[in-house]
Formats: sequence, C-alpha cells, structure tokens
Amino acid sequence: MGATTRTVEAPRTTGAREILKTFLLLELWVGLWVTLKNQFRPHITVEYPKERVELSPRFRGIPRLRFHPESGEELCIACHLCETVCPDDCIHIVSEKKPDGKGKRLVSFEINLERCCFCGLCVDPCPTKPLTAIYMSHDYEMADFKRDAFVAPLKVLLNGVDPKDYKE
Amino acid sequence: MTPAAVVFYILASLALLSAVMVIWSRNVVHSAIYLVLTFLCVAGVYIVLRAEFVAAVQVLVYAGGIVVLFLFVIMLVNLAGTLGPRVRVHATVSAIVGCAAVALLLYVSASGGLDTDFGARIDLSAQGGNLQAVGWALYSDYLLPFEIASLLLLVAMIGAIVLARQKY
Amino acid sequence: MVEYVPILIFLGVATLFPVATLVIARLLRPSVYNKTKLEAYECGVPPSGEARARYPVRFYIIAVLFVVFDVETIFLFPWAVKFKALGVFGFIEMLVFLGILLVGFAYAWKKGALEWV
Amino acid sequence: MPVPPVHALVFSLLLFAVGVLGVLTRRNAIIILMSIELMMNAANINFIAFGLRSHDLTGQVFAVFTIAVAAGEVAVGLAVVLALFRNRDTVYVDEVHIMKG
Amino acid sequence: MGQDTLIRNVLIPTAQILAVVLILPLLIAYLQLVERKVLGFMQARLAPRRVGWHGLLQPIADAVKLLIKEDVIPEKSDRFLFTLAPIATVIPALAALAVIPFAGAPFTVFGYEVKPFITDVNVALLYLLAISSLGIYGIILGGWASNSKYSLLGALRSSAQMISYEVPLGFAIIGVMMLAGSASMVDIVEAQRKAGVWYVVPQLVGFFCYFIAAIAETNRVPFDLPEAEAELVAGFHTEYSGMKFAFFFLAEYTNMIVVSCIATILFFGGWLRPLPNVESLWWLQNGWLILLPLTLGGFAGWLFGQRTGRGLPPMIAGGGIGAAAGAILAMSDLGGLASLSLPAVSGAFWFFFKVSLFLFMYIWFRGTYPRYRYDQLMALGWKWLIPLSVANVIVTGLAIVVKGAVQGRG
Amino acid sequence: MFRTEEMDINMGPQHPSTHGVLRLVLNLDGEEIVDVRPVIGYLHRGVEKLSEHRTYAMIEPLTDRLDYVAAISENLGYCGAVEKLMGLQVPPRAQSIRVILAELQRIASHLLWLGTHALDLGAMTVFFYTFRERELILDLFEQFCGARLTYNAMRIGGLLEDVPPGWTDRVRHFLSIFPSRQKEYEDLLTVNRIWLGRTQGVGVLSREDAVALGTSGPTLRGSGVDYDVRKSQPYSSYDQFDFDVPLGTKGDTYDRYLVRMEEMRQSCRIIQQALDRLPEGEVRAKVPKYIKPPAGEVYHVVESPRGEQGFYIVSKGSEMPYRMRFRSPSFVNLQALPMMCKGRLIADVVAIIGSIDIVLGDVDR
Repeated sequence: MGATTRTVEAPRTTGAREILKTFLLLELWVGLWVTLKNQFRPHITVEYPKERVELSPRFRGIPRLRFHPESGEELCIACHLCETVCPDDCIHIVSEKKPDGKGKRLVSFEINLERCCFCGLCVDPCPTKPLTAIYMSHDYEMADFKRDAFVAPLKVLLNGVDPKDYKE
Repeated sequence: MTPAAVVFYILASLALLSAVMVIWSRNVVHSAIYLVLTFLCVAGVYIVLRAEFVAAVQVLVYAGGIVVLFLFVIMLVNLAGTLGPRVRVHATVSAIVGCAAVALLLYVSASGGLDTDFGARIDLSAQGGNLQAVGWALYSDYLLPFEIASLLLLVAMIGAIVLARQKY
Repeated sequence: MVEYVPILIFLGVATLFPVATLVIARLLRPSVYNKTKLEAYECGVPPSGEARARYPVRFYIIAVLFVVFDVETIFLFPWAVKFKALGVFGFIEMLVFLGILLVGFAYAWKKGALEWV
Repeated sequence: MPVPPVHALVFSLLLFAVGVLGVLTRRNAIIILMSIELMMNAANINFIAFGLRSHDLTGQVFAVFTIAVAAGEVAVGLAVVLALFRNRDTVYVDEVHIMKG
Repeated sequence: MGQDTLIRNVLIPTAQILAVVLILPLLIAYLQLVERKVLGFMQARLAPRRVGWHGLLQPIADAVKLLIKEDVIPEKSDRFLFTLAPIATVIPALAALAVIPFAGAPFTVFGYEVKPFITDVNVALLYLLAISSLGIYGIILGGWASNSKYSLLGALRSSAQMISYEVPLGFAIIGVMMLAGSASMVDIVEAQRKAGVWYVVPQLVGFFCYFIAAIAETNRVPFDLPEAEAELVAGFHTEYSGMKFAFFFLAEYTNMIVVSCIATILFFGGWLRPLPNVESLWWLQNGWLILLPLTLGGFAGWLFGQRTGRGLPPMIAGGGIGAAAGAILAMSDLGGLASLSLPAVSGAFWFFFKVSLFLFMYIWFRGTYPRYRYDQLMALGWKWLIPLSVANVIVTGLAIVVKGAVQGRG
Repeated sequence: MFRTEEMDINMGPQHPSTHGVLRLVLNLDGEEIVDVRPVIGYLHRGVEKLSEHRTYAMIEPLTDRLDYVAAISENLGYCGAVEKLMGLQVPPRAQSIRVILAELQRIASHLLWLGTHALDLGAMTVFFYTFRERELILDLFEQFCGARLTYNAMRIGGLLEDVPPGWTDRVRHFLSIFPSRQKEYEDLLTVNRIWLGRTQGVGVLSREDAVALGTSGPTLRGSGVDYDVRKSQPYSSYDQFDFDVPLGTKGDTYDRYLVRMEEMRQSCRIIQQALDRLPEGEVRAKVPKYIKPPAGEVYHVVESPRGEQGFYIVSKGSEMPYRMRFRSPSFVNLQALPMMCKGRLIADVVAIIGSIDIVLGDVDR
C-alpha cells in the first residue's frame, strides 16, 4: 500500500462563528452535555464481593491439578515437563517409579503461588491430552497472611481452597 | 456602663495587647498575625463608634490587603526567626514621650477642652444607613480628596512596580 | 448597632467550634510518632534544602495591584449605593477616578507585571 | 453616645504610643512599617471619635482616605524594603548607610 | 436592657447561630456524599455504597475517621501557626453565614418573631467581602507553618489566586448595588421584587464575572490549583491530616455554599419565585407543598435509580410520587399542613433550590473540565475578568444615567 | 541583583502524577524550570540479564512485564525477533490475528494514556470513560488468551490457539461503538479552551531535536517526522493494510495528543480490514519442541504504542540466548523531557510527561 500520511490539526472555525464560540463558551457547554449524558448511562461498577464478573473460558487463574473427572484416575504422569518450562521455578515435583516399573508416579506436587506469574506456559507441554493434568483454574482469590499458605501442596491443587474468611 | 462600652473596653484592651505583641514578637510572621488581630479589634471599635463603613473598609483593606502584602514580603525575603537584638536605648525616650502625651490628653479633657460641642450637624445613621451617608458625604463634599486619592494610588502602584521590578 | 451583636456572637461561636473539635479530637486520637513520620513530605525521598527559600517578586506585585484595586472597590461601594442620587455628575466623577487607576493598570500590564512566564 | 470620646482618645493615644515604641526600638524595617500602620490606625480612631463627638461624618470620610493613603504607603514602603533587600541583602535599618555611600 | 430586648437581640440569634454551626458540618458531610454520588454517576460508576443504605452513612464514617485520625505536626514546622491556620480558615468561612438571609418573611416561635436570617446589616456585602478576604490567612499560614516546599509554593499560589479573584468579585457585586441602591442582602432581594426581574437579566455580564470569580475564590475546578495534586501534591495542606485537614475541607465547602447563597441573592432573586411579577404563576409561590416533595422525590429517584443503570425513569417516577404525595397531603389537609403556606417556607424552598442548583454546577464543572495552569489562571483573572467587570460597572452606570435622563424628559 | 535562589524540588517517586516510580529533580527559579533531571531505576528488574538464563519460550512472560501497558506489542516483537532468527514463516492467519491484537493493544494503551494524561491535567472524568472502553478491549484479550494485562498471548511461530468462537464478532461490536465514544473524549478535550491552553505550545520538540534524540512513536510523529515502523519496515503483514500515519506540525503536547487520537482511528481501520480479510488456516508454524535458533544475531523492531520497540538477540546456538537487549521507546523518549521542560512552569512538566507517555517498566527494564 502507498505510504500515506495525514497531518493532524485542531478543528478550526473562523470569522463570526469563532467569535461567537469564544464568547458563548460553546465548547464548554458541549463538554457539560457529555458528562450529563453519561450520568444516565449504565454504570460499570462491579460490587465485587457481592457481584462477580463472568470469566471467559480461557481465563488464567491459579494453576491447579486435576484427576480425570469421570474415572477419577490420576492424570499427571510425573513427566516434569511443566517444572522444566516454568519461567519462575515455582513448580516442584517429586516422583517415584511405579511399583510395576512402567512410568513414574507422583509423590508430591507443589506450586509456590508467590512466585507464579500465571503465564500458563506449564499447561502447553502437558502431555495428557485432551485433558491436561495441570490447568489454569478460574480461582483468583489467594490473599493470605502467611507466606506458607502460598505453597500449594497436591491436596490443595486438586481440591482448591475453600473461600477464606480473612481474619487474623 | 452600657454593653456597648463593655465591648469597647474588651476590644480596645485586646487591640492594645496584640499591638504590643506586634512589636514584641521575635518572629515576623507572628507579628503579622498579631497585627491582623489588632486591626480586627480596631474594626470592632469602629463599629461601636458607629462607623460601620470604616470598620468594613478597615477589615477589607488593612486586614485583608495590607497584612497580606506584609506576609508576601516576609515570604519573599525569608526572614523568620532571624531577628537580631532589639535596640533598647530609645525605649526610655519613647516612654517619656508617651507619658507626656497621656498627661497632656488628660489635662485637656479635665480642663473641659473636649466638652465643646462642635455642632450636631448630621445624624450618623440618617439617609438609610451609614454606607449611604458616607457615600453622600464623600461624593458631594470631598470630591477633590477623592480624585487625589486615586492619583495617590496610581503613584503608589507605579512606584511599587518600579521599585520591586525584577529586571532592570 | 444592635444588628452587629449577632455577628459578634457568631465570631465567638465560630472560634469555639474548631477549638472545641480539636480538643475533642486530641482526646480521641492516637499519637505514635517517629522521625520519618514527622518529616516534611517530599515524594518519598529525604527532604533536600530549605523550604523557606525565596520566591518570585511577581507575587508581591500582584498583591500590590490587589491592594490598590481593593481600595478602589471600597470607594466604589458608597458610590454605587448612592449612584441614583448622585446622577450624571457622580458618574463622571467615578469615570475620572477609574480612568486614573486604569492608567496604572495599563502601566502594570505593559510592564509585564501580569505575565507569569 | 455609647462610649465617652475621651476613652476612645486614650485608646488611640496608647495605640499610637505602642506604634512609636515599635518604630524606635525595632531594627527590622518590616516591623517598623507595621508600627507605622498601628500609628495610622490610632489616627483613624481619633478621626472617628471626634466625628462621633461632633455628629459629623467628616471624620469617617477622612478615615477612609487615611486607609487609602496607608495602602499606598505600605505598597511603596514594602517595595522599598524589597529593593533594600535586593541591593543590601538586609532588612535591618541600622545596617543601611546609604548616605555614607 | 429589658428581658424582651435580651431575648430578641441575643438569645434568638444565639440559638440561630448554634443551629447553623451545628447543622452546617452535617450538611457539608452530606453535600460531599452528593458530590461523590454525582461525580460517580457522571463517571459511569456507583460512588459510595458500602456504609449504610446506598452509602447514606458514609459521611458519618468519614467524620469519625477524621476525628480519630492521628494528627501529625511536622518536625520543623511552626507549631503555633500550624494549629492556628485551620482555625483561621474556618472562622471567616462560618462567619460569612451571619448575614445570609434565606427567606424574606419572619415566622413566629413561642410568641417571638424570628427572622429567617441571623442579622441584616447595612454593609452586608462589604462585610462578606471583608470576611472572605480574611480566609486567605489560613492558607498562607498553613503553607508557611508546614515548612514544606509544596506547601509554601501552594500557599503563595493560592493566596495570589484568591486576592486576584477578589477584585473582579468586588466589581461584579457593584453592578448589583448600583441597581439596588443598597448593600443589605434583604434590601437587594426586595429591590428585585420591586423591579419584577432577577438581576441576572440586567447584570448578565456581572453574574458571569461573579460566578467565575467565585469558583476561583473557592478553589474549585477548573481553578483548583491550590490543591492541584498533579503538581504540588496537595498544595498548602500537604502536611495536614486528621481534624485539621478536615477544617480546610469544611471551610472550602462552607465557602462554596456561601458564594452560592450570595449568587442566589444578588442575581437570582434570593427567595423570590421565578418571574416574581407574573401573577399567573402564583402557584410557584404557594405550591411548595407539592413542589418540595416533587424536587426531593426526583432527587431521590435519580440518586437511587442509578443502581439499575437507568437514571431518568426513576427520577421521573420519584418526582411523580413526591408530587402525588404532596398533592394528597395538600388536598386532605393533613395536620393543617396546607394552611402552612407560609411565605417563609416557600421562600426557603426557592432559596435552597437555587443554591442547590449552584452547588450542582460546581460538581458538574468538577466532573467535566481540566484544570487551568497557574499563569493562565492569573491571566484570566487580571486580563479578562477585571476589565470585563470594570466595563460592566461603567456600562451599568451609563445605562442607569441614560434611563434616568430619558425618564426625566418623558 | 535580587536573589531568587534556585530551589530543587523532587517530583516522585511517590507523586500523584509521575506515572509510576519516575523521580524528577526539578531545579526551579521561582516557578520556572531551569533544569529537569530524571532519576530512574526504581523499577529495574534486570530483565535483559534474566533472559540469558531462560529458554526462548520462557522469555515471553518476561517481555509482558517490560511495557505492561502494551504487552501484546512486546510479545509480538519478541516472537518476531526469534522467528526472524530461526527463519520461521508464520502462517497468514496468525499474522492477521497478531495485527488485530496489536492494534487493539494500541487502542487500549492509548486509552490508558489519554485517561491518565487528562487526569494529570485535571479532567478526571475522561479517565473513567477511557477505562470503561479499555475494559472492553481487555475483555477481548481475556477471551483470547485468558489474561487481562500480562497476556503471554503469542508463541514463537504463531499463536497458541486460534481465536475463540464469536470473538471476531465481539471485536466488530467494539469497533462499532468505539468511534462514538472517542467522539465524547474529543468533545471533552480536543476543543476545550482549557485543554488547548494547557497543551498548545507546551513542551515543543523540534523536528531536528526529535530525530537527534532518537525519539520514536507519537513523540516523534508529533514533531512531524514521517517515521512509522509499520510502514518503513513492515512486519507481520502490516504491508497488506491501508492506513495513514498521522503527523503533527508543531511538535507540542497538543500535537502529540492529536496524533494519538488519530492513531486510534487508524487502528480501528486496520482492525476492520484485518477482520474483513482474515485468512483461514493454521495459526502456528511447525516449531521444534526445543527451540534452538542457529548461532547469529538479530535485531527486530516493531511499532509499539510508545514507539520503536527493538529486540536484539545474540544466539550461540543453545536453547538460551547468549545476550538479550531491549530497545525500549519509553527510555529513549524520556531523554527528550529536559529539553521540552526548560523554561516552562511546574504544571507543564506534568503535561509533558503525560504527552510522551512513558511506562516505567519499559524505562527501567
């Protein structure tokens, strides 16, 4: 396409209109009209604890693990891929050989949510397709008073955390 | 003693007290504040003496204008708390002069010099109020001083600008 | 003169009100001080230099102009309330008065006393 | 007459005396100007007290003039202080010896 | 002094003053809630809603918070002046209310005639100007005492701004005084009644000057430079906290109310109804029993209807319900309310209605306009408003002289 | 000689209007600015060094946090640089979607700029309006990639996933309402005399100075220099779209404002074209599981909302870059600040900082 440029300039009126504009403060009235009009528009406030925004399916919340929703079997095969790819080193996996010798079994799986940057890179390489073992959940409330509370062990990762009553 | 007299004595003593503080205080800003207090009390005295218009002018010009000038200059030259010792030699001289003046005044009043009636010409609250009365007097009898006052102000304005001008 | 009594009372009450509130607040509030808290605010870094430095003379000239116009206003007030009685002569009188002062105003304007930069 | 004029005059005199004291004892030009204002106020009280005494508005009218004069005087006086400060870096009158050059 | 005189001259005013001083902070607290609400709605959001129903207790919470907030006095500050400054700001702001009449006719309480104003003095306008010129001290002292660069620069700027705009303010008032021939607030409104027209009509330019200067005097947008947080953090009250800060705040809003009251009295006929000399509009005067609920209902509908995201229908509905309730009340003559068609009540209704509109304008401006730069602000005051207001005085004088000459001949 | 002593005033790092943790030391003569010294580094995280210990895939979340207001542009530039290094061909559909995302990001970033700039100059309401519209764009991003600020939306070789169903319609919906909203901002600001007074003639940057200082983006174009990476070195199929490059004439704050306002309109134009001609097909090229670009070096630039965003990578053939360098437009544009501020008032500094639109994450890296 041809190189096109456009010179920007203030909108200009001339002559009598300009004088009229200057003395009747026209543009100031227009501004007032905009704010008045917006008063009767729907508000955009979400009263958070009472109301919640609807999250889109792809929303990246706290990363969690899951079992197969129907069969209930463990999806994670302890391949350490997510641990490897995590840019923040926040995933820590301990695995052991399965008793039958085929593959590995999860012993512990921890995510340090203090370090997690919610980039979702851990989900990409997860080999259990179509349902990945690790996934970005829709939870986003994670405030706490103690640092330990941010290291989520396997149990928490599987079940999520109950909504907390923030009291100390 | 009428209530008005009580008010007068209170205001007068307050005015004198703060006037003393003006020259006594070591901090120039404090002096300026006491000066405002003096002016306000004197304005109260004017009201008791049935000079409402002068009282308003006193507050407007003295308290609202002149002291602001003082404060601006104090800020511009930055002098708070840098006062040197007072010069004490003149204190006795001025005390003598002051006592002599008080004595003279007391003598005059005692000898009946002040009881002479200068003639009751105008009722002070006539013509719909003090403001109107002063207006009438000012613009019918004292035209020349009035115009001279404007000349004086003009000269003062120009003088101040020339003196305080930043760049020569 | 009696109509000024309420003003006197009002001034008294108006003085009492903030003083009383400050005293009450003093009884209620906590006061835990430390050195940093008592420092003057300077955007999160230690204050540098003296705050009471010198400021432009322009402020003074503005104040002078104000005082002069203030005096002008007080002369206009009695004139305005008596204007209808004073008639044409009073009007011309004031025009002269205003004219003289406007000369000064024009001088200040021309000398750049009203310019800020 | 709410107050005996003599009392107003005494008050005015005392105020004037305070002003004189200030002028004579203080070295700071700004305080001296303030003291002069006190003296002018004392003069105004005299005007008004005598006006009240004689049922005459002249005193009040001249009080207004005095205030106008005071305004001009302060404007110039403080400008002088500023100029003094600018040239001599002081506002203490006894440190200024312009005549001595 | 007789007992009667004492009651009339001292006790009744004292009661009025106490009422004003005690009610005003509450009123201002709620004015501030309304401001936050209006701003919120203008900005497509909801404003306070947590404390109490629709945030109705928010002002109380704020007040308590300010009262028990720690009060920090900076180390290098001048403690005496630092404490004096907020007090010195509040006193003149409050004292200005002493001469504001909000209705014309007196009413009777316990057999004593009570005037709907604290006092009416002959030099009321001068008094107001004088008192408002004292408001500057709180600013200068606050800035000076804080010993902080932002405060001091902010104080110098705000004080220069205030004195600059006091001049056009004074000149704008003079036009009205020339028409009314008096400086007493009551007389000025009465003169408008006699003239049959609000002074905003003959004094449109004067009103314009007054209004702009008043906004600048009260440090509101677009002239809110003293507290221009974008440059000087918070201007002269940067170092203030707790109750002392609250006093600056209180003074600002009191000043806002005072200048709105003055504008109403000088230019919009005070407590007079619109078109005071058109006989057929008598119901505007006597129909307060319907007009008042109509206004309040409309306001409430607008305020609380925002929840649904539609402001207009609830507003109309609220107004309608209010008007209907008022009409029923008037018709059934419940408790003899209708017979209370006191001129004082109707006057007060119109007065506060107009003042509220002014206050709304203030908030509306705040929600709409950017802020002037300091030099532009000064230029606007000195190079536009002062010449304009002086010209207004001269033209008004000329018009009166010419009119007098024409009438004298004819 | 009257001494108005020069005074130093700190603006920032804790100041309501310095956009993050920028600290400016202002040298004042009265209210006039003699000199401005930006003090930076309060947000320095050493991203460039960190990158040397990350695999190529792991660096993308870091780029999100450089210019966190326009993370998509950073993603796009970084992915483009690695793709250039590897010689990858990105599928056309992915390219078009990237353009849509980048232009949406430009609008979102300019909206944030407009809101904060107006807020600095006292017009608080515009801030809420622009954020209302910016939310719509953030919703679109959330639907596309799951995040609202640090997107990590792209992958080397294309995109992670195709757009969700119905997404393009939502973008079209946004395009249909946005112009009328932009008109409202213009009603509030563009012709407002206070706004004109605050911005016209303030912070003038001459053509020569702008070029000499190496500024880019709207800061450069506001001074009238016709330079837009999208035109001069087209990337990611920008050469297929028809759009204008807005140019200012005077180089003042107002011109920069107008340029950005016009850019938002042009972005809408580009998005419209991209939506109309969205190719079908794959969204990710064949990429090896472990990305190991060949040894060599590459410099790739994109036009981020703030200007020329450059990525310089030196590879030694390993799976981590040997050296990484970001050319951030905010850092370079900030250098023009002292020149623009000299002789102006304090209030102008606020306007000028706002008009060069810096993001401290980008400046400090």
